[in-house]
Amino acid sequence: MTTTLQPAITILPSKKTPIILSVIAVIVFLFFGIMGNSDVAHFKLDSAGDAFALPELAFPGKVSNIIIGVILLAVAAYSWMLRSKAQQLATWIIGVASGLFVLSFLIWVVSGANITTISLSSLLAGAVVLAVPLVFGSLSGVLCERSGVVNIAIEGQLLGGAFTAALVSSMTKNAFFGLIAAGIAGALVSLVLALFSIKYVVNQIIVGVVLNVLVSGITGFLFTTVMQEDPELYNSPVHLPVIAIPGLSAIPVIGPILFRQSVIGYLMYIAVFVVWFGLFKTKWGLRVRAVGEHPKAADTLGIKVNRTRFWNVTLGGIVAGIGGSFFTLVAIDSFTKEISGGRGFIALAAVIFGRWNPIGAFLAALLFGFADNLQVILTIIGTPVPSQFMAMMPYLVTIFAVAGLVGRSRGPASVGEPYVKE
Amino acid sequence: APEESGAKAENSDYIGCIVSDSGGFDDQSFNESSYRGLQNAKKDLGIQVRDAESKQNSDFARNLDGMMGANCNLTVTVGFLLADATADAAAKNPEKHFAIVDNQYKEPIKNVKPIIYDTAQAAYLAGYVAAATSKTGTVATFGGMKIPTVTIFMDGFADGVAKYNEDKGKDVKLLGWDKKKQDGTFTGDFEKQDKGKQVTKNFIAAGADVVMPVAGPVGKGAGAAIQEANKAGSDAMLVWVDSDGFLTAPDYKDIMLTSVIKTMDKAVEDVIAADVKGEFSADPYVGTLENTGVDIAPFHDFDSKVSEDTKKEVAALKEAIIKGDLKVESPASPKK
Amino acid sequence: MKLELRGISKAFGSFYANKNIDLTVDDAQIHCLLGENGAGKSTLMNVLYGLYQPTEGQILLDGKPVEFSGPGDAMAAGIGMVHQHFMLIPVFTVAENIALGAEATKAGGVLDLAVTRKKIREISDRYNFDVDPDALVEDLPVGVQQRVEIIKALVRDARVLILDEPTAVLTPQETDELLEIMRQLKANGTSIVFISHKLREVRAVSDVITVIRRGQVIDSVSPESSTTELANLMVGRAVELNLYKEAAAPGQATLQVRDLSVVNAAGTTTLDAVSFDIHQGEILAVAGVQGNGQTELTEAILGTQPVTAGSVKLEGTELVGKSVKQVLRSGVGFVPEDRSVHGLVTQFTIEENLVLDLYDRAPFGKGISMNLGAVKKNATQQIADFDIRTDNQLNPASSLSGGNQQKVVMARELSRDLKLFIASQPTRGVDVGSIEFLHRRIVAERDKGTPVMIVSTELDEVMELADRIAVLYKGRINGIVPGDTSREVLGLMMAGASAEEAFAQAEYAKSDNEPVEAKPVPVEHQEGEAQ
Amino acid sequence: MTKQKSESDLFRQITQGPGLVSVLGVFVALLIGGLLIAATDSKVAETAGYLFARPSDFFSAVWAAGTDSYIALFNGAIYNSSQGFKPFLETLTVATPLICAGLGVALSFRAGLFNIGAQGQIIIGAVMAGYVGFAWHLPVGLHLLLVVIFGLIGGALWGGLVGLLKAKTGAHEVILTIMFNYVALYLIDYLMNTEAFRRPGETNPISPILDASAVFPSLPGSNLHLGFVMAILLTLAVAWILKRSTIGFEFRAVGHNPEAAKTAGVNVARTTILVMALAGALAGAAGVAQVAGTEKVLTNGIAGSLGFDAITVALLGRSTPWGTFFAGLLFGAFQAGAVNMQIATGTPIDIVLVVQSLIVLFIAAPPLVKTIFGLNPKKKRAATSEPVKAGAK
Ligand SMILES: Nc1ncnc2c1ncn2[C@@H]1O[C@H](COP(=O)(O)OP(=O)(O)OP(=O)(O)O)[C@@H](O)[C@H]1O
Ligand SMILES: Nc1ncnc2c1ncn2[C@@H]1O[C@H](COP(=O)(O)OP(=O)(O)OP(=O)(O)O)[C@@H](O)[C@H]1O
Ligand SMILES: [Mg+2]
Ligand SMILES: [Mg+2]
Repeated sequence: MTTTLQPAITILPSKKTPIILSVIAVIVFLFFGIMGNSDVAHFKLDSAGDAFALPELAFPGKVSNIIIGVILLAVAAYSWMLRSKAQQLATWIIGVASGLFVLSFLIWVVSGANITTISLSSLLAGAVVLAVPLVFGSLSGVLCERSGVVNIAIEGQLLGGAFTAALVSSMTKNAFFGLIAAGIAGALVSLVLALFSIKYVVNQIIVGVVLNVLVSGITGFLFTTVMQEDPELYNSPVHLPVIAIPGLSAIPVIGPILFRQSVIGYLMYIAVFVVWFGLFKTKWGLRVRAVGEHPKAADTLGIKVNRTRFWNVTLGGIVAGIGGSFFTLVAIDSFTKEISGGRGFIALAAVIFGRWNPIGAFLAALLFGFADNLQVILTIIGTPVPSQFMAMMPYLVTIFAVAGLVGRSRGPASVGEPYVKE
Repeated sequence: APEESGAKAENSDYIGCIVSDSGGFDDQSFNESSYRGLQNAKKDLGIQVRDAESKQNSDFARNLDGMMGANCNLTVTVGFLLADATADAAAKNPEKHFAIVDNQYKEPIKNVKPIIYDTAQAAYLAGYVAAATSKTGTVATFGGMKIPTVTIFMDGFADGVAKYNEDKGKDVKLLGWDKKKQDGTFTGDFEKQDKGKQVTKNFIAAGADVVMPVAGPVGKGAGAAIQEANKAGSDAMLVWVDSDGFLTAPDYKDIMLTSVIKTMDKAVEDVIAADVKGEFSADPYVGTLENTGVDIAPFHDFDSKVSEDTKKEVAALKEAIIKGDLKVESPASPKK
Repeated sequence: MKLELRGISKAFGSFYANKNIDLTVDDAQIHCLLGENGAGKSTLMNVLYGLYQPTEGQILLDGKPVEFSGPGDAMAAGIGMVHQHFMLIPVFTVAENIALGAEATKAGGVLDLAVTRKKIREISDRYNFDVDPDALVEDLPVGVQQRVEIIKALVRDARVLILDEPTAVLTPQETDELLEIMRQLKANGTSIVFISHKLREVRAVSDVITVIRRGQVIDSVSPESSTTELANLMVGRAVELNLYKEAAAPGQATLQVRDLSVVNAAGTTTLDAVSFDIHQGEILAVAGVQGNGQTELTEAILGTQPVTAGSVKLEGTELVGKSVKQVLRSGVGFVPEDRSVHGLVTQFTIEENLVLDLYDRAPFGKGISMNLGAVKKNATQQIADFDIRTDNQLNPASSLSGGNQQKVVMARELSRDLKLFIASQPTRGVDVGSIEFLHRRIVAERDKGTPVMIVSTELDEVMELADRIAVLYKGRINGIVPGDTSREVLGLMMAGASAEEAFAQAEYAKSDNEPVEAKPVPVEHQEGEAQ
Repeated sequence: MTKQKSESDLFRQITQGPGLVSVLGVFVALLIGGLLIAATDSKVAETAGYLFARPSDFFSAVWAAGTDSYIALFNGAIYNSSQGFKPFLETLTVATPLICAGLGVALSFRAGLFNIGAQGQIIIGAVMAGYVGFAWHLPVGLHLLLVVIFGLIGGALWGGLVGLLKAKTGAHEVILTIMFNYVALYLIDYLMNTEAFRRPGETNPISPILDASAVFPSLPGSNLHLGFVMAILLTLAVAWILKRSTIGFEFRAVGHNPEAAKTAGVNVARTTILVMALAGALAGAAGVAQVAGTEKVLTNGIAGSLGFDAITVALLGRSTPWGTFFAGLLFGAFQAGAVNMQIATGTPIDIVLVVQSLIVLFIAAPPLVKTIFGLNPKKKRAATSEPVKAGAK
């Protein structure tokens, strides 16, 4: 006769989601709602050049947030209930809750600011513009990493693209040559990455980190010794114009985002779709992903692992190079040192945050652009928060999103590992 | 090489040197203008020059050491970050001369000449003009980083706008800077030009039609944004800083209302010229409206767009400031 | 297709893994390669499949010499290979895995998986495979994964099929099914090269057996040779195939598992209120088809798997809720199922791997400082004791052959005083010589009075080692039966029958439909239940 | 016969060994940098104009452009006739924070964590150390000790926080460290604008000078300070941790195979936090070396680009402690020498970045260097008969 043993406690699924939802709900209800500002927050929807005017959205600060707070409290309660039944909340509900939280936050700050109006349409359009180089950079990352090569060199590819685009566009007086040259420059950076990491099996991270320094050094050096000597000749790039698609571009909110872009802006949307479609719907993509997941298996099926990697890395370089040309062919009028300003690293984060999926990376880059532009707009309308803390916002939002909502993300299994036969 | 003229050849053993801060000599701001001053001195006075860019703070002392090794007669250092290093070098090399741009020591040092500017005075005039020419009743300014040499522009600009509102009973709004709170909109660095462009677009979307970027090269982003907006039907203008943008940033001629000028190049050249003649003094050089060390640039192409009344009022304000009847103050103004 | 290898040698640096090997596989023949761990079987097959270039020698297909610059060429020539370590991409679906490299496409390179699905269905129907083309490979049991591998070869019209240790990870049922498939393939004219360490199945299915030792062909023999003969040929010495062990002298039941349940992240109950005891000095073998909760059971005891409910008491102390380190410190020795993933840090030296879970205990660690001398001495000792074949204990563990890697894990876990020894698949992929040795060590540990739990999908192993056998089925214990229970009964229980049913049915089958008197059935009920 | 063989073996050893290849790698990198300098040199351009008339002018101009720069570099980094070996002391000074931060990065690499957060960790370390240094006034000895301790704690907190988030939520450390760098950057920007940190009477964001009791004593007549000894001690400590300590064993095990480590009883979450905290502390030490060694004041730019250089240093040192130490010295030499090169020859300082990165690339790829110099052993091709290609049946 053995002693009767007490069963240990029953363990339920993680409390993370319900806790986060509850915290959010309480913040919205109490802080944004009850203690919030009773002024009305105005959101302008239209911008200059729209075909027709949309009404301004007006939210009375306190009341709106109390209502949103109640809804969020209900969602939180629902998620606790589900958890007690060992079930999980549907993803779309989490999405809606996050959206409501952002809305509530906007209502709260705007209703409490010096100026209680912001233009939603320029908030979104600006977010896209700030995201353009990030999107190209992250697509480059996706292309390389899906084939199994870590791409830390995105920053260098962007910078190289920006420099070359400025130089070639200035010298040829033709923006498209600049665009092409930027792609080639990005590809050159990639070729070094490919040569060293694939042929000479140097640690991919080493090569990437070093390439960033190398490109920064070369462009800085040439900027001083060549461009600065005669900026008129070498650093006055011809620009890619913004092409507004007649009719469509006049649709409020959507028009400026989708149909009032430079060639590079349109290319961005195309590139995101093409890379996504290519990776997940075509023979090429299947092979690329196979090589990134399990190169040996791909090899046993007659797929040339290193050749695939080589071309993918090169392609990634072209994409990032084109993204870099955005700085000098669209955004501003000339090249300066370090013009990419660390955006390659944000793009890298977007790759991971977007789970190595082109669309995910695109959305992650947009989120970042959104937070960045919002931060600027909020300092413009005047908030009590010191500007340095506002400037932290995009980074804090990313940390929160990654740690709080996304969690563990699994990359291609063989990323970073060189493939050597025998 | 061309034959050097006799007068210039006399100075050919004089070495003038310059050390930048981490912005480098291409920062389209104070490093660049100071550097230009040195280059002008080379051309005009026939002296030899040496220059050293700093990449990071720890380079300052080393660069200054290097300059001492290169036997510089006078070394110009740019920016408050070099203050301690310059003081150090000056103490160790009492026979050598130094000039430091945009920094004032609490205790004067006998072989260091501070070159500083009461920039707020000029920015005040620009703010007044901006308010007077704005059609939308909203003007804006933003900075690169929140440091006094930047915020002094923004303070003066803010006061100028306020003055206009006060005198005219108007309510022209200023975006991007709250003088009382000493806080506002910054791009975070002096590099990301596209960020500057986006900031400016946001200003325009919020109704501003005059924008003054105080952010070195990032200012170009503002120019690009305004040009783009104007193409789409806006009618916005740019106020440049540091030098006359009509001349130094000709890409933006067509939108350049005016500029807030700090004549660092001239000051640097003057200090060197004095030293070459053996007339070095460590008394601070303070650029003011009075000595035209700071000023607002001519309106150039916008001359017709600024009303005669406004021009007169600005002239009067300038007069008053020079006379001392009108005080323009900023927490960042040079201490008397 | 007829395949001939002539004078094949393959050198890695100065080491010859294959030396002057001649081998002929006739049309529609099942040709078995037999050899110790590290004998060079996989290397030879990799040469044949174009993965390695031979240093010397020639390959002939139907009499014509061929040269493969890569597996692509080999496949084009009609050679297919199912690798010892599956070459499947876990995050792809079955269809994607099979399409890969031979994709059907629509215009513009767009994948057309419908074509592949159709082919999969055709082959599945022909050979009675039950494979869902749209399942993710990582979600499939190994047995099914293997079928995917075979389909992969068949889709590409392989006429010579290489199977490198295909049965190492299969259950008895799955093995039987595979052997049947092999016979069918042979009947359809496919030649098969078959590598296995399991002499029983080798003898059952082969037409010819070629024995390889240290990279050289020793002999070709007929499948009629006895297992002892084969084993001796392989190892080059006399091998004792039957394990002689004393009858168990069980002491106190120091391990008590009660109502242990595990629900995984997806919400499925993978272990369902399992209860049993293990006594000191006895071996309890947990049998069952892979994927019926064995992994969860061992990991739940160790603490790497969160327990949903239940209790595990070792000598009266509760283990549930303790950290892995505490569990190991309380005297549990643990040999995980997959040595290269859980058992070893393959980049570490052999020395370091021999103290992988002992590094912070005397004599190896004191405070946060380690005694490298003791680590070194320990390694020298264990390498000698367990006959681990290496020329330097500072080599990385990855340089060891699979069998030797297993010995490292076993040596480490058996080298300390244990109050419980748990070993999963203790001899997976290990050659007969080494199996013999490892089994003896396990029995020796039992004889020291340690309760031992062996988890194995290998019925031979279970029957050889067990004093009692618990059969896991769908996360529940179907019954605990004596160690000498017959293969048939165990097979039935592994397929889901309760112990009573299984005995009854086996008896019924044996007595050839004659009614039998009710015999007392030697079945234990789960401990703690109805007592 | 045998003698001949051993001789050729010796030759092989020398040409194939890492020493020569590294030296040749540095040589190639310098050569490329030299060509770049020459290509943009005005004298060279001038002589290129009449290249065919007087090629010797051109080539001597190329030679002069390259060698002058490098001689100046050497003079600034190691030795020159007027100052003797004082420049070498300067090199050691510059190397000090590079070594410390490099060790932090290397340590986390060894545990499988790609930590690019040294920059932020240095900043926070420097902020805490600096604050203790200028705001508190304590006795000699104790003061410096506290400066160092608080610097380490600052870095450890910033790094440990990343470790904690990764361990608890599974967020990827690359994202976290990138974001934490920016947050630290804006945090110091904010702090430097507060009264507590600003020098009294000063409107610029610059802190008071640290108390004399709070800074590392330096070697008279040079900038080399006691921080270098700290760097050596930290190198020894990291070497000990990795090779001879139980936590180092855990770090490495988790780095190579977290699954096996978990099965062996290692608490992976705790290890992640510990590694990141230690890595942060090491980066914090770099912050201390900056604020209490070379700079003696706290400013926004206190970390310069150290955090990113540290990654390259760690990688060049193959994430081993002594490798990192010597890589730090090499980079220190370049950075110290670059200043002199710029002043003496007007060569832009960016060229140093180019040469540094080329060196890392070439040292990391010995086969490439061997190919360039034709040192590759000839591949032995076994005599086989000529079989037909499989496809050509
Ligand atoms: N790439 C390689 N480099 C160096 N040695 C190798 C390599 N591959 C195999 N070997 C060595 O060649 C020998 C034969 O290995 P092989 O894998 O062919 O053995 P095996 O007969 O398949 O063994 P097992 O039964 O364990 O699967 C071993 O000693 C192994 O260490
Ligand atoms: N680069 C290498 N150097 C030395 N030995 C190697 C190398 N690569 C592989 N090996 C050895 O080659 C052999 C063949 O590898 P394989 O993956 O076939 O292992 P195995 O022993 O057959 O596998 P298992 O563990 O399943 O028995 C192994 O013994 C492995 O240790
Ligand atoms: Mg094998
Ligand atoms: Mg094996």
